[in-house]
Amino acid sequence: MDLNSTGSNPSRQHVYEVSELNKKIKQILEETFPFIWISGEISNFRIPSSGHCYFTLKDAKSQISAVMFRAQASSLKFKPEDGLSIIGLGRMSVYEPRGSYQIIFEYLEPKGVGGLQIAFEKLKQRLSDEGLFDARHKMPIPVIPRKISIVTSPTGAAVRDFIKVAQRRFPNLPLEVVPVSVQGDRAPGEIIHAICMLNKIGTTSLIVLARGGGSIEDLCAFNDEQVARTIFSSGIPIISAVGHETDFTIADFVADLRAPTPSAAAEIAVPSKNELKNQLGNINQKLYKTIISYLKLLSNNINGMSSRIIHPRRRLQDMRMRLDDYSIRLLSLISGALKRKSEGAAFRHNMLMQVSPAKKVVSMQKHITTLHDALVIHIHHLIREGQNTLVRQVSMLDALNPMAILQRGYSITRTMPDRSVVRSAKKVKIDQQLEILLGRGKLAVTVIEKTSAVE
Amino acid sequence: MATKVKPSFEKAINDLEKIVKSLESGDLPLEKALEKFEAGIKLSRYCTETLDEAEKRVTLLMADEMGEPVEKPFDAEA
Amino acid sequence: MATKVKPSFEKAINDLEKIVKSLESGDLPLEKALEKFEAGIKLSRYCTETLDEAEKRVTLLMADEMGEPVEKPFDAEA
Amino acid sequence: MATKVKPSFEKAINDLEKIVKSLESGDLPLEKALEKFEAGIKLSRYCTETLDEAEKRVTLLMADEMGEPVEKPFDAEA
Amino acid sequence: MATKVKPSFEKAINDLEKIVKSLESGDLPLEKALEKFEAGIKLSRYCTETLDEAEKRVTLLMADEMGEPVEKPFDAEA
Amino acid sequence: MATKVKPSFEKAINDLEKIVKSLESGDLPLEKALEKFEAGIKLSRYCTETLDEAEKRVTLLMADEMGEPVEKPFDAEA
Amino acid sequence: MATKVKPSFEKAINDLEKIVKSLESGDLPLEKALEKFEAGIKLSRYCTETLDEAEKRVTLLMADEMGEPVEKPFDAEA
Repeated sequence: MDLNSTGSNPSRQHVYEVSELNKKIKQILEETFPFIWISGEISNFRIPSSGHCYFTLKDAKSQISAVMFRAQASSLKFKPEDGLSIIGLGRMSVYEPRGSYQIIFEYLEPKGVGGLQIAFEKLKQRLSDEGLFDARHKMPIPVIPRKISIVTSPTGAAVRDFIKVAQRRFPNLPLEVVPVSVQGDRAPGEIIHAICMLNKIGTTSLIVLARGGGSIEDLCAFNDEQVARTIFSSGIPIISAVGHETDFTIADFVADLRAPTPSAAAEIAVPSKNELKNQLGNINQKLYKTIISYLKLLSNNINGMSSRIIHPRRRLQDMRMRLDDYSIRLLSLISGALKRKSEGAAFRHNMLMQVSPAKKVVSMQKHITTLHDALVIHIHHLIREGQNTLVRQVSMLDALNPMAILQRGYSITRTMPDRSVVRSAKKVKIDQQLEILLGRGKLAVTVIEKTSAVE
Repeated sequence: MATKVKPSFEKAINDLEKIVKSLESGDLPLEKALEKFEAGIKLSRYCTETLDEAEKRVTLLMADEMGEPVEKPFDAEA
Repeated sequence: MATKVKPSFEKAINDLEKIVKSLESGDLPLEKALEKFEAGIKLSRYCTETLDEAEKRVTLLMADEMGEPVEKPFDAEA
Repeated sequence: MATKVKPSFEKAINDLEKIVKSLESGDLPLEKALEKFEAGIKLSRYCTETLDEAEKRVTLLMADEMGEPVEKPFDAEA
Repeated sequence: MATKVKPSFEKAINDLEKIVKSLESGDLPLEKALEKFEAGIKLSRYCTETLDEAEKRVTLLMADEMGEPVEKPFDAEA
Repeated sequence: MATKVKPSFEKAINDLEKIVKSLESGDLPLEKALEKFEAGIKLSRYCTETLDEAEKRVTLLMADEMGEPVEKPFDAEA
Repeated sequence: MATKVKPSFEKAINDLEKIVKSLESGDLPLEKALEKFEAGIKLSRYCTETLDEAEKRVTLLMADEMGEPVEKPFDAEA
C-alpha cells in the first residue's frame, strides 16, 4: 500500500496512462457516435492488397480518415473514386495503438438526386412540415432490447442477414420474425397490421422494419403515408432497414433510426454482448480499484498519522536528564554551602583561638613577676642602706667613746651616787664613797685622806 | 433482482458509473463509501444478470384463424 | 470496539490528526502529552481496526462477485 | 503523592529549577539554604516518581499496542 | 540546643566575629576578655553543632532520595 | 579572695606599679616603705591568683572545645 | 622599745649623727660627753632593732608569698 506513486499530484486526481486515455477516448467516441450519417467528398481513395478501401472524406473546412472493409465494399452499387460526393453510414472507431480515429463505413451512396418522384418529394415535404421527421419525436433505441421484432419477409435474405448479425452480437437476445409482404399491394396493410399488433402485445422493445432493397417501385410500401404514420405513432422504437439501392424512403425519415441494410440494422439494434460485458467488466474493475485505492489511501493516512504520534520517550529522557542535572547541582550546592559555612566557622574559631586571653595572661604574669621582683629588690635595698648608715654612725660613735683614755691608765673618779666627776680633792670628804672608772672595769672606794693640790 | 419494475440496464450502468465517480472523488466517509461500494456490487451483479437473463430463441409471430397472434419457432436457416 | 455508539471513522481520523498536530507542536505539558499520546494510540488502533473490518467486508463482497472466495486480501495495485 | 491536587510536572520541575538558581545565586542563610534544599529534594523525588509513572504508562500502552487487544471501551474525545 | 528560639547560624557567626574583633583590639579588661572569649567559644561550638545537624539533615534527605519512597505527603509550594 | 567586691585586675596592677615606682624613688621613710612593700606584695599575690584563675578558665574552655561537648545551655547574647 | 610613740628610724639615725658630731667637736665636758655617748649607744641599739624587725617583716611577707596562703583580708588601698 504505497501512496507515493502519485507523486505530488493531489491523491484524488487520476493520472492517466496513455493507453488508458486512448481507451477512454475510444470508448467515448464509439459510444457517442455508434452509427452516423455523414456526407463529404472522397479523396485519396486507395485499395491495398487486403481489398479494404481507404480514403479521406472531406468538406471545405475539414477532413476525416475513412475505411470501408472488403465485405461491405463488395456490395457497393457504384465505384467510389476521388472527387465523388457521397453520403454514408458509419461508426467512429479509434485505433488505439496510434491514437488515431477514423470512420468505418457500412454503407455508401453517391450524393445527388436520381429519379425521385414528385409524389415522394411532396409527401416527404408534407410529413416533414407536419413534424413527423422531427428529431424530438425520435425514441431512443434501447441498449439491450428484451426482444426485437423484425417485420419483414420471412423468406428474404434480409431476415437471415439480420438474424445472423444479431446472434453474433448478442446470442441470447430473443428475436421474433413478424412475416409481412414487403412489396405489392398488401404490403402496406400487413406492415401496418404487424406494427399495431406488436404495439398491442407490447412484449417487444424494438421493431426493425426490413427489406432487402429494390427499385423505387419495389419500395412503395415504405413510402406509403399510412405506413409512415403508423411508424410515427408506434410506442415501440422502430428502425428502418430498407435496402440501400436508392436514397431514403419515407419510412427511413419517420423511423426512429435508419439503417441502410438489415445487417446494419442488426449492428445498430443489437448491442455487442461482449462489448457490454467488457464495459461492465471495466466499470467493475474501476469500482474495485477505486474502493481499494480509497481504502489504501485511508490506510496510508492512518499509518502516516500513527507513525507521527510522537512517543514521549525522548521527552521523558530529556526530563530525566534535566532532573538529574538539578539533583546533582542541588547536592553540590548544598554541600558547597555547608563547606563554605563550615570553613567560615572554622576560620572564626581559629581567630578566636588566636585572640584568646591566654597570651595576655602569660604576659601579665611576667609583668607581675617583674613588679614583684622590683618590690623585693627595693625593700631590701632600703633596709641595707639603713644598715649601712647605722654601721657608719655606730663606728664613729665607738671611736669617740670618752672612756677610751682610761685604756692608757687614766681613771675617772666620780662621786656616788650622783656620779659627778671629781676634779679636786677639795671636793671630797673623808669617808665619802667614790667610784673610780678604770680602763677595764671600775672600783668603788672610800676616801681615806685627801691632799689638796699646791696652787 | 426480480423487482416489479426492473431498472433498465442503461440506468443500472449509469448508476454504477455514478457510484464509481463518487468513490473516485475520494471525499466520502468510509461508511458511505462502503455502502456505495456494496450498492455498486449489487448493480454490477444486476447488470450481469440482465445480460445473461434472456434465452436464445428466434420465433415467428403469426395470427391464427381468429386473428390472435401465435408464436411458432422460426428456422433461420430455412 | 463493541461500544454502543462508535465514533465515525472520519471523526476518529480527525481527532487523531488533531492529536498528532498538537503533539508535534511540542509545547504540551508532560501530563497533557501523555494523555494525547494515549488517546492517539487508541484512535490509531481504532482506525486500523475499523479499516481492517472495511477491507474484510470489501474482500467478502468481491469474493461473492467473483464466484469463489478470494484468499488474498488486497493486492492494491490491481 | 496521594494528595488530591497534584502539582503539574512542569510546575514542579520549574520550581526545582528556581530553587537550584536561588541556591546558586549566592549565599543564603543556612536555615534558608537547608529549607530550599529539602524542598528541592522533595520536588526532585516527586518529578522522578511522576516520570516513572509516565514511563510505566507509556510502556503499558505500547505493550497493548503490540500485543493483545484492549478491552476498555474507546473514548475518542481525548 | 533545644531552646525554643534558636539564633540563626549567621547571627551566631556575626556575633562570633564581633567578639574576635573586640578581643583583637586587645584593650579589654581581663575579666571582660575572659567573658568574651567564653561567649566566643560557645558561639563557635553552636555553629559547629548547627552545621553538623545540617549535614545530618542533608544526608538523611539524600538517603531518602536514593532509597525507599517517603510517606509524607508532598507540598509543592517550597 | 572571697570579698564581695573584687577590685579589678587592672586597678590592682596599676596600684602595684605605683607602689614599685614610689619604692624606686628611694626617699620613703622606712616604715612607709615597709607598708608599701606589704601592700605591693598583697597586690602582686592578688594579681597572680587572678591570672592563675584566668589561665585555668581559658585552658578549660579550650579543652572543652577540643574535647567533649558541654552540657550547659547556650546563651548566644554574649 | 614598745613605747606607744616610737620615734621613726630616720629621726633616730639623725639624732645619732648629731651626737657623733658633738662628740667629735671634743669640747664637751667629760660628763656631757659620757652622756652623749651613752645616748648615742642607745640610739644605735634602737636603730639596729628597728632594722632587724623590718628585715624580719619582709622575710615573713616573702615567706607568705612563697608558701601558704594568707588569711588576712586584703585591703587594696595601701
